[in-house]
Amino acid sequence: MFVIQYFIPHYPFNRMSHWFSDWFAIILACAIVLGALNLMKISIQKVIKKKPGWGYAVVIIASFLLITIIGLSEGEGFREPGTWFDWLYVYVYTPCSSTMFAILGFFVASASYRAFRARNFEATLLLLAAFFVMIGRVPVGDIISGFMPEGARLSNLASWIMTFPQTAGQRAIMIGIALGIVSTSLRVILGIERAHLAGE
Amino acid sequence: MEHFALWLGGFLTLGIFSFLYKDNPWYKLTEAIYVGISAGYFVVVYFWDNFYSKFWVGVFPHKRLNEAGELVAGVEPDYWLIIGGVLGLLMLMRLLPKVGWISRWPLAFIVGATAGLWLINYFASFVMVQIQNTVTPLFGADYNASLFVIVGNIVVAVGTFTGLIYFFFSKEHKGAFGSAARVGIFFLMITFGASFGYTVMSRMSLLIGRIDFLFGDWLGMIR
Amino acid sequence: MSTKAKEILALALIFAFSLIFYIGKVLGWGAVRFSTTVSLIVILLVALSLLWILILTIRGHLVERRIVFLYVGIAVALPLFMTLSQRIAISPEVEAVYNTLEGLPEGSKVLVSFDYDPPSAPELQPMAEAFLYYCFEHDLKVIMMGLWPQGPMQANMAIEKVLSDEKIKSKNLKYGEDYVNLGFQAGYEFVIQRMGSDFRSMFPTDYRGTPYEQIPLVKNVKNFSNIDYCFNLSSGFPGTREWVQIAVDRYGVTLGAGNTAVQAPQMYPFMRAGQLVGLLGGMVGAAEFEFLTKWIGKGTKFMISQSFAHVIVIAFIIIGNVAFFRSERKTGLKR
Amino acid sequence: MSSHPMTSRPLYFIILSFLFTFFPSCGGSSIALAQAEPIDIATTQMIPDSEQVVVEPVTSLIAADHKYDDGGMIDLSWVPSIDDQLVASRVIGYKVYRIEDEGEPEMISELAPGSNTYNDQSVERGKLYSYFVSTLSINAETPSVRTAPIEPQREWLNYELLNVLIMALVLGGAVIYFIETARRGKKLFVRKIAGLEAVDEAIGRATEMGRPILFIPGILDMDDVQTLAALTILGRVARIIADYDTKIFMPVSRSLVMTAGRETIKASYQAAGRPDAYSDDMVTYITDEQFGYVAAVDGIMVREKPATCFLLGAFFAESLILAETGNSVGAIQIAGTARPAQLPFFIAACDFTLIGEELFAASAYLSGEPKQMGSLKGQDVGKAIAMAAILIGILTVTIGDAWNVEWIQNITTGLVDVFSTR
Repeated sequence: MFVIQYFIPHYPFNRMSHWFSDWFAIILACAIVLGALNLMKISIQKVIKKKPGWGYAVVIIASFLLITIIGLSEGEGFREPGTWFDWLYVYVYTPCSSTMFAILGFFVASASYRAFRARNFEATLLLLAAFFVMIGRVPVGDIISGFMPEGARLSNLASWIMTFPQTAGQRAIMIGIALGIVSTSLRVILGIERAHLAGE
Repeated sequence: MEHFALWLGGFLTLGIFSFLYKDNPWYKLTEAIYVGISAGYFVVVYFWDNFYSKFWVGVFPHKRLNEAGELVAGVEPDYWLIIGGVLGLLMLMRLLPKVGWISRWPLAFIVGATAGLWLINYFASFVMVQIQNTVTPLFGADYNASLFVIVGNIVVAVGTFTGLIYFFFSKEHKGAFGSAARVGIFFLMITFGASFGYTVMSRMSLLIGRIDFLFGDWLGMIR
Repeated sequence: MSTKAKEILALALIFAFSLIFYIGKVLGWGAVRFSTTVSLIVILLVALSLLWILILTIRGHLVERRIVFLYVGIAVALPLFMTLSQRIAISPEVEAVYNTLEGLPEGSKVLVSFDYDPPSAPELQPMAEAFLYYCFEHDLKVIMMGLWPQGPMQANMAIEKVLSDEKIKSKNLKYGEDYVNLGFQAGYEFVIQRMGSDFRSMFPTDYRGTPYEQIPLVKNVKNFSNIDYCFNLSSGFPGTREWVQIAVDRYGVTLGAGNTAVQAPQMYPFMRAGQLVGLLGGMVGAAEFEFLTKWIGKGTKFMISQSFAHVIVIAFIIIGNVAFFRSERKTGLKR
Repeated sequence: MSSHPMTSRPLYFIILSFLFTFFPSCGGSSIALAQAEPIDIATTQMIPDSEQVVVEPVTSLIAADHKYDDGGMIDLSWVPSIDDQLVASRVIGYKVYRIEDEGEPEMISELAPGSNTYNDQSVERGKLYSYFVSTLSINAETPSVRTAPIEPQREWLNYELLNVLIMALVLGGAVIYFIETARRGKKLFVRKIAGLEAVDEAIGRATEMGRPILFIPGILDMDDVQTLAALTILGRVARIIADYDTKIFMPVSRSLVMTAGRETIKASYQAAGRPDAYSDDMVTYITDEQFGYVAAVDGIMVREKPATCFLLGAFFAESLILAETGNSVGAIQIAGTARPAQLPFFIAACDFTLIGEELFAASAYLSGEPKQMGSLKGQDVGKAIAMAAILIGILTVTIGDAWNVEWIQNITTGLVDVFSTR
């Protein structure tokens, strides 16, 4: 296993990464069967044992089976407009995912309410940066600071923060991350890190 | 059907929003529908896109026949894909308790290949490129840069430098080194604050879109 | 009344409310609008209640998350019903788009590419509507297409909306003569590349399946040289960057663009270099453009919602800090 | 779906070129210059009632083997027709023709006016190719002279990317060197990482309260290094949990992560000597879909009320939804991701956040093994090189530009070249 790990990344072939992505896709297709069966197993157990909330487990099973059967029976063109699969996608899947996404609007507010407090110098910087960028990006910001010279208006301040200090921070983080990834990959390749492989 | 679809959309949208109040049966129902549908959705998509289109069609390509029934253009089957199929099959062995351990093989393959693939890629595209981008003159050749930009360039240089100091693991953050690391944290905090503030806008527009669906598309109160 | 009963009552009210308005919609009631006075009163009330929360906080009652949620909901929802004129400062980028449009003589051919999908629609759809409205009003011929699969659908929605306007309706515009939707083509930037030599090779038919050469509007359009102005609505790749690099740099097209707020800052270099003539950035851009074209669309309303939401978030940050300083004074420093 | 993370597939493409690049050959380069050997191509598409617009052909057509590839490309370059002007051009484009092994000319591409290069990627080694380019006017076509036949070559090492290889070797060498040093028993100092100091405390708290621990390994699959890092941390955490006898629950959004997670926890329980306490139900798959997964995890958080949440791995827009919900049920949250866009949300809503690189350092740190610590030291060498390069680079470029000193400018150019990737 060690040998496989070691050799694969260095295998001198241009097709290599193509193969890897193809194989990975195929493995995924098989693995999702495991995942789906696990979800079904847990839901069915809930129903059989009449655990609290078993009614919802029935809904999970029903909706899962519904879309799977429809999707598999509709053949290759299952995604074309007008199919039942597409209907479920447009009228069930999409509203759910976009609402879940939209909930973020609320959480952004509650997180700022709680977290942006001037506890110490770092937190104050966090607060101020967020504040200026936030207000600099709606017209209200420029109305408030309209009396200032052009360069010092809030919208310009906001874009200055975004262009310079923000870039600096991002860059430091990125370089750090890349080095971290290199080092982690090396640990895996050298076999020092094997937690994910049942510590053979 | 159109009425039903709109009401369904409204029902699901409000169901999820109701979670903000507290966990409740309406949310649980919506959640169950959503989880079931999305899990099934991915099973279907993986089956057709990955298993069928990639593996099956790849190994057994469609024979294209013209109207007279002659073979027109045969795509060469790609037998390398069978290895992927075998690895996938090994993965499925997990279902049989006795040989479940064999599924570690494809897993090891993925982990190993991932580590290898990312190693150089990340190094080249992040470390090298970022360093290259940071190397810019503080002020232009003809001294025409505005004060804002000069200060900004200095800030970028100092920020990147001290930010990296913060990430040093093998040296204690003490003395001058410690102060530099602290400046580094300040830059990180400004970065985080700014990106947070920046994101608020796009998150809010998503929310506006959803509310517009409720009052506009569904209930027709907004034109 | 117990909490449970209250909750059931609330549910029933929501249901009744939805049902009534839905029936209203089917029966064709008009939209709900607050007059300016009512809007101002509502804003005042909200502001007063915020002040009250501030006072409560100073007194030591911390408001919980759900109150924050409630206010965000109010801030986003109410402005959608309001009639408010926000003083909108027109930025030069937006003005540039408008000026270019104004410079086009009647009958000029305008190509609009819809390169986005529904999640970005709140920002880009209002731009699309205002743009089409202006084109139709000034008798410009519009050719639409999409590099994103869902783009042409967004285009159809915008067309439908604009055509329902009284003024435009009276012009009796015809599909195929005054506007046409060529549909989606896969191939990312290569689509633009191919269009450089021949539109028809990329779009053999329009989205309805009518062959290219049978559409009067585009019959004589061979490539970009027959197009007077190009406009691109984009939320990612492929989008404005690709249009600039290929259509502008190689074929010398005049290009304007509408972008999401997240993407817009990356386009400023193109603006400065003159490769992009005008840019509508995010909801602000949409609102400004609506103001210029006098199309009363959602951009302006959405913008007010957006401003309100930001103000609410900032208000709660202030309230949070007040609470923090208060507790610090009382209990000494604690993390 | 637009918010859904892109899979790393496009990156494989980069890798592809990369792996390639390193694999050698030293083919001689061959350049074929156009020879005076005009080809007759009938002018096409006569349009009646209009005069034929004849344009000048392109000149100096050169076909050359593409450097450092597998032998599947030929580069063409030429000087555009003098009729190809920016304004009022009579040229509407170019057609590239290829002749394979002295066969019939075949049109392989149509290009825009102003083009002066083409890259033919559909050639094969062992065959001879020659080319000509014809200039198109509105109704006529003028061919250029034809190039001499050329055979594409395969090279084994991309010398252009040699600097990347060397840099990678230096860094890799540093990491390996320090791992070896540590293995031989030299003590290495590693600074404290706040979030990790709290791990023990957080697990202890869950034990005291009798509530479960929730572990979320991000929403990407096993082909992302962040997920690997999260699972290695899971290994250490699960070990402690097994000792404390606390409940751990790990809902995941990828089937492979489910399998890997089970293996990891099982191994940790075995190492702790309590294999009987392990059960497969600790790890559950929910759905691959980003927000469907979040909806379910939110539900789990509210219903199970975990005392501690670990949010480690690759997160996207869902980061804040999860962190805020976790916060609202009063859990201690330890988060970490290498996605810069999501870090602010974790900082705002979680108690401890591992910032970027700290996530990757975490498993080494938690393990306490000298070998692992050694790799951290190696990372630091990388940072030191980066910092030195930035410092020297900025100084030289500023001085060099401001006072126009040539030798200093040369240093800068050299430095930038060392770090250039193309």
